[in-house]
Amino acid sequence: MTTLHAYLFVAVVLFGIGLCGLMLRRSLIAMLISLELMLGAASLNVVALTSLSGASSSVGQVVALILIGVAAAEAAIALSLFVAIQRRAHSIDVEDLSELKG
Amino acid sequence: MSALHALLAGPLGGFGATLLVGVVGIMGYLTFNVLFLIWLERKVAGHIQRRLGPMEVGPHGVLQTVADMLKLLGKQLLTPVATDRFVYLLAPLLVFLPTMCVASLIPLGRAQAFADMPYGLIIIVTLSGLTVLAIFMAGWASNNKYAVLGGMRSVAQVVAYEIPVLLAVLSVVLVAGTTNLHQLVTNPWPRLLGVPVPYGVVEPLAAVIFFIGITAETNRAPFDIPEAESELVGGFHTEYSGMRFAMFFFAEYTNMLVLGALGATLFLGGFRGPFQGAVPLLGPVYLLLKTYLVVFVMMWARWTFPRLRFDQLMSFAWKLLIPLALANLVATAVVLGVLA
Amino acid sequence: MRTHPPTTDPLDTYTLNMGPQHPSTHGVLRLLLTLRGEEIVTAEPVIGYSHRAHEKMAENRTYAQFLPNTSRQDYLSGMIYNFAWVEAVEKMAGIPVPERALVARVILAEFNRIASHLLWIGAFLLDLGAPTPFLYCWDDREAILFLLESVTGSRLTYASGRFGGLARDLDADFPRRAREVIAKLRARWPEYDRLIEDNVIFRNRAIGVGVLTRDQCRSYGVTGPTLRGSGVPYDVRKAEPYGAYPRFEFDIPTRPEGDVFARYWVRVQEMRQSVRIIEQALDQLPGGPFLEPGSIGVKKRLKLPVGTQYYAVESARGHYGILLVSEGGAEPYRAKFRTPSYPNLAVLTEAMPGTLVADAVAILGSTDLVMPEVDR
Amino acid sequence: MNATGLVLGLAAALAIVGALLAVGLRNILHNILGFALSQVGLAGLFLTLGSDFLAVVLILVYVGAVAIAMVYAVMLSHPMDVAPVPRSRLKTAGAAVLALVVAAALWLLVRGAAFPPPSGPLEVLAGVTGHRLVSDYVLAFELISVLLVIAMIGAVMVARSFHGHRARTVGSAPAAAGAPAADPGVGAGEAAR
Repeated sequence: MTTLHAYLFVAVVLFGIGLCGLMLRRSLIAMLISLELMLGAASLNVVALTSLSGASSSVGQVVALILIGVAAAEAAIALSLFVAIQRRAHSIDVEDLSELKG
Repeated sequence: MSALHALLAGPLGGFGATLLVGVVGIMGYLTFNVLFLIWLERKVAGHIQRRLGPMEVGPHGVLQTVADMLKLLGKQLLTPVATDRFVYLLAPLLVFLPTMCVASLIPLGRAQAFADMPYGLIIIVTLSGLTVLAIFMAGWASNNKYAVLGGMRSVAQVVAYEIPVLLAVLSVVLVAGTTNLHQLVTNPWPRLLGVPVPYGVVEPLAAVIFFIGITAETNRAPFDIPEAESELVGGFHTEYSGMRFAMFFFAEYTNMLVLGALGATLFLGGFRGPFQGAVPLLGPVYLLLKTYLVVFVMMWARWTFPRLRFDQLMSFAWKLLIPLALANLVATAVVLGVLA
Repeated sequence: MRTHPPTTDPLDTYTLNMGPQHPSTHGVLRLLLTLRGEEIVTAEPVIGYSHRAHEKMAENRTYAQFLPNTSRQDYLSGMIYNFAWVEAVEKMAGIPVPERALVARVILAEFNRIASHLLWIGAFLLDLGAPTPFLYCWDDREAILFLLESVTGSRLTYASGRFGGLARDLDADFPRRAREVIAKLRARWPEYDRLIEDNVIFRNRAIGVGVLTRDQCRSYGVTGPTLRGSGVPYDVRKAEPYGAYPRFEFDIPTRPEGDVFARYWVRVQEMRQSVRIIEQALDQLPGGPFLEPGSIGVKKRLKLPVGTQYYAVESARGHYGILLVSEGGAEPYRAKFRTPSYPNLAVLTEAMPGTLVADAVAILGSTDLVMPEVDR
Repeated sequence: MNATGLVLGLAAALAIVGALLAVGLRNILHNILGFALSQVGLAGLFLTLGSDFLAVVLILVYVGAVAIAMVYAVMLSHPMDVAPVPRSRLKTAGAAVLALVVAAALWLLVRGAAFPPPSGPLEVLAGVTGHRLVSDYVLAFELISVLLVIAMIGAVMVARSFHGHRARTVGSAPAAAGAPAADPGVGAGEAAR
């Protein structure tokens, strides 16, 4: 296993954990955490690949920075949405929310 | 130091030895300074309030803090029943960590390896924002409403005041052209009317904003609302006793010292001073003097002003400090562009 | 923090027990706050933690024996309470009081009022997070306490009134020492103004916070500086003059805003008026006996005529009234004390909702409560 | 094992353990702390790749801002004293198996792929990256800034949409040193930082 593979393995594990959490958890915030973990795995992948293989590494840096920016924007919107949902439905449990359709 | 270095270099290797010596040295240096700082605070408070402050333990009470530490060491450690035990115990340890890391990055003199980092300034700003997580952990794990309120206030406050601090630091970075703290000090200073002056002179607004920001980040009065004892009893450390409380207390003063040193480095020229080139040992002395100047002003403010209210504090940051800091940054950029 | 209207939705709110052991409830008050975030939805004072049954004690003691109890109702302006009891009994029994004792009582009571207000300023600023004025005020207060101690022998809980005069005369040196204390106070006032009143943080914490309207004050029976801070110029010393007060010139400072700052300002101005009164009294201090010769001292069993009588004075906190019912015995049949802090506390339920926790502390501090006086 | 390998192992362990804590624990605050730990580990991994600037930014954004915004969202939305509903074992097992299958598939995919060796020496100076951001990738950079601004405004609007129009005036203090009493958007503004 090369060093690159080690990074990729960590990324895959992180992605798997995130995916598991996304399916398992019912709290919207916990789901957001899982999503962010998966995004982190993706940026680790990009940085590792560009640093240790092929293209110029600063491209990977740029992509990772953009990923972080997008993830931050997403987190901001999502968290404010959760607060708004909580105010209306008094719960941010997805199972409660599905019962309150319409 | 070099003999010790040689002794340690055998089993640990050069880098490990430097690390060990550096960490031990910085810990010792910080501990000594914090003990002195607490004594100084009491003396400053005393004299501002027309009294003497501690006078009994040692000459002019210099050993009072040591006596208090011993007392706190002997006190029973109470853990309330319904705490989130692991987080509750972790928080007082964690609150130290970022400050210690920041402390090692501040250049004391010309020959300090740690401080010569390419993004030293950014790392410092990043790390100093992490203390708040530990404070929040403490407040939340205590399972006490006052503590939670204090923790929440602390988070909101630090988040709000980090931005103006960052912007003020950025203005200095623009002028200096480097984020390496060591270079920031040793690089030729900007010239005003042909005289080299520290950055604080060319960036006075940034200096003031930075000062207000670090006062808020260290939870010092008049921004001490996270622990406001008249409202929240003790805020986030209400449920901590004995040595655990002392850890928070110590961390506050360490933070104050470190951020004061950062301010001195950024705006007052750090370890540079007359004859420092010839006598390198003067470097740390100059830095300490400048640090204590900053810290003294913080103490002076604490013992003079009442406390702000939470919403006033927030609107002060968001509506006044951040726009001002932004305007200052843009103005700096424009002036530099015109001069270049 | 203030954008949302208060709701009592149980999911949105939680309760916070402030006290009875809290640094700024000034004694053993417990405030049951319902909060939404940091905003107060309802505030409910819970009292009774220092109830000592003073009224019941009065029924079981002779009039003289009850004397020491009076200053323990309000330990901060005990002199005024002590004299109130003495004067109530004198009025009912028709005991004559010599001129010198009347004027001396005014001097001592006004000094006590200043001491009480000084302590209040210090404690109030401590509530707002400024520890330094506290020590400044206590320094000044200490000078007054020394002065009062030299006359009465005690520092806080005075029992120097006697039916028909005073327990001890003001000594020959007293006027000089009193003027010294006044000079010290006068010298400090500009400093307080710069340190507190002109401070931008203090002004922001105090102006517009905890507004009590005139009508709210009236319906709750609020009196004292708290009422005068809401623009009602009611002062027992002017409204129903007692003792030697009619012969002195002084103003009743009022302010229409009814906020925390108004209450602060009124108290500060009141201290200056008190100094004015003391100076006039020192100038006019007559000679003669301090206790009516041959009058009923403490040793004899004093019996009051059958009847009911109400006597009121202006304490440092407001209208303090004593209702005495006598059936002709050596002990009162009933003694009811109308203490000013009780209604001043009750009105907080109106002033607090909609403010923040920090404001609650400021408002609580601004009303100058003394809990033993509320509970009695 | 050399120093880089040691750091790599430590950082990977931190990242994975943190992620497990973030997903596995029942207490939402513990999840957030685990998430912060995981991001610290991830930053360590970036460090071993020579991307120190990226590592710093990661900590600044994720631990310093996103984790704290999450804490705030929890404070504003989770009732603290409600006991968690017991988890169904079947569901847990199902999710774990499914995630394991996906991860295994991905790993097989990655293992099978042939990666070319690095085209040149590792040049990861922040200066180069910064230069690229404002030259070659300026469009992406600007898009990100616009996105962040929109996200911030959106977050403020969403978070205040329920009660914001009923602004209260009772007891609000007059202007403080040029700053009036209350800022309605403050909470959401922080979240969007």
